Amino acid sequence: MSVEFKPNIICFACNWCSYTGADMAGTSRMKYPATIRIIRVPCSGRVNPTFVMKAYQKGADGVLIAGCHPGDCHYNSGNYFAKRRFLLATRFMTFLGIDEKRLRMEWISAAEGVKFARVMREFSETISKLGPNLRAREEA
Amino acid sequence: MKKIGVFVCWCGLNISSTVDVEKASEELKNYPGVFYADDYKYLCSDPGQELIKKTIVDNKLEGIVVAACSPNMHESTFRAAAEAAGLNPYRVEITNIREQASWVHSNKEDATAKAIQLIKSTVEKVKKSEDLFPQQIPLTKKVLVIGGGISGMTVALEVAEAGYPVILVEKEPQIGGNMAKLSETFPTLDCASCILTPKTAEVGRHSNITLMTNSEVIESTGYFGNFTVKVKRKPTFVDWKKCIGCMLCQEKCPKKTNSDFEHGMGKRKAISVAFPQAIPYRPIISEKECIYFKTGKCKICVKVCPVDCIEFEQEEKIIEENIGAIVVASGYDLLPKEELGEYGQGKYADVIDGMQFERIASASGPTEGVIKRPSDGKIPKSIVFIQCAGSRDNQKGRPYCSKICCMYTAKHAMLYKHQVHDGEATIFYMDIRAGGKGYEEFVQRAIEDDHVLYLRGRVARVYEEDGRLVVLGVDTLSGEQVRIEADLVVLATAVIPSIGAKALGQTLKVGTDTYGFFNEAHPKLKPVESMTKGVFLAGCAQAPRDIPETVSQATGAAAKVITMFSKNHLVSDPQVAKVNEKICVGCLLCKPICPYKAIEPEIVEVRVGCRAEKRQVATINKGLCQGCGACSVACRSGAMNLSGFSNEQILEELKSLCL
Amino acid sequence: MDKLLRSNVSRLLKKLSEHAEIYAPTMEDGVCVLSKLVNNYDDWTLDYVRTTNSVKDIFFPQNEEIMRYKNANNDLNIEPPKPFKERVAFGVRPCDAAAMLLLDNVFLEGEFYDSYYKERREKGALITIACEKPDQYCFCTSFHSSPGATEGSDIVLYPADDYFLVVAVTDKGKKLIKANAEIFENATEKSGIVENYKSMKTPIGNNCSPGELNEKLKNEFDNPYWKKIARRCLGCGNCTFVCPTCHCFAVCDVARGCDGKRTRTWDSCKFQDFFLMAGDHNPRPTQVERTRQRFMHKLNYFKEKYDKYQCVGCGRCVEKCPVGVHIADVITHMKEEL
Amino acid sequence: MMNMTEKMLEQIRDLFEKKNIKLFIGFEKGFEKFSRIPAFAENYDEAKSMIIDEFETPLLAKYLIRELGEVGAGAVEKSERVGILTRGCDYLSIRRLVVDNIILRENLVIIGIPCNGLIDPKKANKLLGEEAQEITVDEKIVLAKGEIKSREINKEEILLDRCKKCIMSKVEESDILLEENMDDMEVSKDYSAVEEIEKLTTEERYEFWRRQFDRCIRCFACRDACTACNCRKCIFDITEPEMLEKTVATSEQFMFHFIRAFHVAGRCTACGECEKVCPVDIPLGLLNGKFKKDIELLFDVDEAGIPAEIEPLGEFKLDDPVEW
Repeated sequence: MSVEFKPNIICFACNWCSYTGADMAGTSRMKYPATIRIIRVPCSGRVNPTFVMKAYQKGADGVLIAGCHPGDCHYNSGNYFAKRRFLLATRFMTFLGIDEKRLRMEWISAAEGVKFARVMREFSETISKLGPNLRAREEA
Repeated sequence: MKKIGVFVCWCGLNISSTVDVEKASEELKNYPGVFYADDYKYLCSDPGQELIKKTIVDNKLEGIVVAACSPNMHESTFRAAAEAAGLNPYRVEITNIREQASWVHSNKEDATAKAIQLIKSTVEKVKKSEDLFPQQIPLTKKVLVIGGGISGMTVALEVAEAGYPVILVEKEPQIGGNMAKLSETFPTLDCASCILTPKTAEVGRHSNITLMTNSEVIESTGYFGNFTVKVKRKPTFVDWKKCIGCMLCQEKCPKKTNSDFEHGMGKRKAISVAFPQAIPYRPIISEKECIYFKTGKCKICVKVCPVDCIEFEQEEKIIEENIGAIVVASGYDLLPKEELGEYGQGKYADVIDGMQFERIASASGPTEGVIKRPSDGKIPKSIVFIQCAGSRDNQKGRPYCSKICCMYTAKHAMLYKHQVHDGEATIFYMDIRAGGKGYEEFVQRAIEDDHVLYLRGRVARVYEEDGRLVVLGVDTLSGEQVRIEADLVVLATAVIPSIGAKALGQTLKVGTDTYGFFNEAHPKLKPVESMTKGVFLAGCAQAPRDIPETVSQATGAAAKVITMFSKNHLVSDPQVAKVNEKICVGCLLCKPICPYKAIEPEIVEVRVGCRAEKRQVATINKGLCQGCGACSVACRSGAMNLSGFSNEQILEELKSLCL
Repeated sequence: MDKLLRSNVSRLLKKLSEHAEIYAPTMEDGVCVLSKLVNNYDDWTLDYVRTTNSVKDIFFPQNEEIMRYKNANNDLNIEPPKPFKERVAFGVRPCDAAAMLLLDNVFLEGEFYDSYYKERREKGALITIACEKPDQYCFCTSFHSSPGATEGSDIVLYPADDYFLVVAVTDKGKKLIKANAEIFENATEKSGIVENYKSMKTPIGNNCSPGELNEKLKNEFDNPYWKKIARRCLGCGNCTFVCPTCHCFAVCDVARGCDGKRTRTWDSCKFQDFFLMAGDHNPRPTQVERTRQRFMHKLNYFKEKYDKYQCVGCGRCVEKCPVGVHIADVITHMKEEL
Repeated sequence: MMNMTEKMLEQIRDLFEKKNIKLFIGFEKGFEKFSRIPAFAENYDEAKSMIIDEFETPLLAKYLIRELGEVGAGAVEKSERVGILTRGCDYLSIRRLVVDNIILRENLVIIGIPCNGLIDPKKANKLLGEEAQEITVDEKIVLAKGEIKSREINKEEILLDRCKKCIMSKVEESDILLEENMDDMEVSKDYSAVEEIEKLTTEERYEFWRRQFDRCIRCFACRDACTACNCRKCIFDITEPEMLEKTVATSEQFMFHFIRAFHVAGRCTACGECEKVCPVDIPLGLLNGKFKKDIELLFDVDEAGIPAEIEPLGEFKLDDPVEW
């Protein structure tokens, strides 16, 4: 892939754990590529798989959903439902032909700023290697 | 098109160092929908807020985007400012360009480009925002305190004194917690039970406090101001109302067993009370130990009991309470020494931990305060104390400092030297942390007056050699290896959350960190609140701390509860779910998703064309709904939406981020 | 009269593709679709009765960009669409070609014409192949057309054992043959091949011909028959989108940040919101009005305006409607009843 | 089979006389020879044209939404009842509507009839090469006579797609049962078609679906034939927020088929109507089959086609699989 390809990665971060984890990564001045754009959602259970397909359609190269560890969800069961939905949605998107490495789900708690930065670096690296996502993407 | 104002904050150098703030506000000036764009040094300062208020009023703005630090920090500040200027607070959105842009990226050009894109996407989100108005919810003015240690009792007393009913739940049969087990307390060396028993007595007789010992919280539903909690009272097999506390049963009971209260240092009877000053001073039968439960014979306690209050067939009871606030004061436990391989993994009787030493040194303890070796009961000639046993140790997954061991180990050494003047007390330490009031002077006194030998270095191994314990360590100051033979070794093991704290957290839906201590809402600014509204934290449940700090934190938590109860009703967050009744078909796919059971079917009259039609639709109990939004994904036609994070808002944000 | 060997067809298509896009019937997963041949010019097939999508797809595509706009800091500039390329549709059936004439009435006649459609029509050529074997759904003869009809086509090929008899209908067709004269040969035998195609009967034959139905339908507005068939109609857009003569469309703007484009896409009178007006008023709220509207338009209103029924008897709606609500059923029923 | 029709007509006359039902929904002969189309009778003599035979019929449950759901507020209160002819697959669709609170079960009179597989005339015509004029069925062999040719065909070959993987051949619960099923359709679960696509590489899969979806003309027949799609106002008809744009571009087609498959995931009763009504024959059964296969595999549901009180995506287990 040409060096200057900058992936466009959308991250849905749950407000109570992962978004605060992202803030924690910020306060401890950890670095990760500027290719990640974070959308704050109240809970990982709020993320509709249709949003992920919409992201691919509108030009995202990778989508990452960060939620609380199972059992820690502020709303008790949001991440369990998210897990079920994306267990099915990931397999279905792969079935449709979208590369499964382009969607990733991670449990990141409010205290895991280190993990947040590491996951962001890893994911941005994987997507840069994969190149732009042209599948199910809108024509200009 | 809405008139939106964009304010980009410099945050001193925090943002402006890696995000070109001027370029951002310049570029936003002519973005469609943006009427006013500006940047300012410190938006969260008063002049900054005034600037926002003035701009809203002068230009009659309909939406505000503040590009600054994390919403968790100042969202409420800027929303309050907008409200003061007459704009609905939920028309204000924050773009996080500090923690999630300037601080995490080094390349200025990339960071600025990303910041501008983030601000544009927030502008799109604000375009789709609506006016939201908080709800008023009724409130039950009764607090549930979990944990009867010093922190739980302090909270209970403070809130009870303020006139509100308190329910104090303690899993042990008596209150007092770990403090009741201590001999003396640092730095004043005054006896623990002397300063504790007045408190436990007061709690015992306070009219506003309902004591539920030997009980656990098993279920908690509802939300802040309206919790419904189920407490399981384990059977004590003694009818405490009839019992007069003569303790004849404890005297006559033939069966002896290990006492948990004594941490294995002493015995107790099958029917017994943990310690003499226990509140409530009532005995409890240990089902595992009692002969009658095992063989069906004995029943001596029934014979001797003057008021016949032994009830072998007593069942556990589930009590349901309506609660307004919950305070978690579940306290701490010590890391079991079995986990410390290098110190003999609990094989050697004379290698004990701090709490066991407290019991030996305590006047009401098994040895009536005389420090003896647990193995043969002799007075030890030399004791070695090992600090940071399991704490500050990355391999064992506990890098944190347990904070209280330096002080109580110095106290132990001092108590030993007061009893055995010619005894040798050696303390292996890494760094002495004596930061409290009078703490440093206390340690100096131990060194100078009581000649306690402080050796700076870690102990490599402890093993037994012909009846005596050998401690191999190093003295980093002199650089030599050290080999000391000792009669007794005391490990200052790590402070860990009390057993069952993680499970309690999941019952109350309060997060715990990687070590199992409860997560506070904000480490510096909200130490006594948990992430769940209405659930507060006090004492070691949140992190290791000493008694003065615990009491001050407990008083803080009590103050929070009292302020919450001072109002007649609560104001709820309006960012909750909302049903579009024109579209909802009443299929109720959303209902099983809601963790708060806030969704119920209802028959409504809806006008369709020229006739009214009866339809079943889903309705939301705005008080119960906490706004997680999981139901809106289950809704196929999009009838169920979440105000504040609606489908439209998220889609617009997503689209503008992908351009 | 010219002749075109079957073996030369790919050569002809290749030659025509130099300056025109070639559309031909191709088999895709068992479905015959009129699709653009890109480089493989013998990908076309002949064993089909009719292609699923009609030739309307080429001149009035389902999805068309009308214009693009860019809105850089408050000054708006509009870009017209890129000019259309020449197009040649090979393997069209006579009924589809006739349908194009009906669309011409709608889009080209009268004071205003549709510029996009007009340009595509002028730059398009229809090479029709007469039907060798009409199936049980065809009823082109009911609309005074036939498996060998020439209306609407530029060139008609009449299949005979290993060659096609070529009839140039329009001067565009003649020009096309002249330009590629080397591929065609002149045909000697005139043994009435063309005539027997023109006189060939379809299984349904003429009993679907509407005759003077449009007069009778005038006062059939609230005939209970409409309610009966509308009750089983699922309300999908299947019949309207496969029909070669349906021409309703919706124009909508697709915004992308500050720029965007205006597109025109097919719409169907069977959809719930086709007639939805501002203020939530819907003159045709239930399926009864919509079904009645669909057939009254084809058999009554169109006839009054253009003196032609808006149906060519291609049989697609008969084949594709899952619940049997189609024009053949309506005509046969109405003829009996009235 | 003939006596079945008489038995049915008897029941219908009796139901109408006793004023038990205001409407009866069954089948009658269609325009072509062997097509069976839905028929609605509001009194006995309108029902005389109704027949029962072994030829392919559309599912009737979808009409209950209009007849009982919206208009008659049948979802909410007891109203005049509607009679419906029901085979096993119809029953699954009816149960889908009842579980989704679109109609009340007590507003229905279910007349159960036995079924051991329906014949698809289109497949017979294809095998014959021309339109069959006469099709006679006895046990496992079908004789199809056209004008020129006639052939004996094994019934398995021209069974309707859904009958090949029939989930429920006997009507589980009905008000009136015309006849008990002779033998059960022993059919094993077969996801071979889905597995075939799964074996392809990601590029091949995308190419396959892009080719299928490029043929889609967005006529919504699949949505309008599906009983699991029973919303009052479909999300595709809602313009604010616009989940699906009107333009028919490849990315919009992927969006449309993704959203529809996701909306019926775990709720689809594998009736195959969507695949049957598609004018361009897109193998939609594969999409719903993939979700059904995964649900049964991941959440150990033994038959995802039978509507459960709570749909699989409406609940969770603590030990749901974790790996991706």
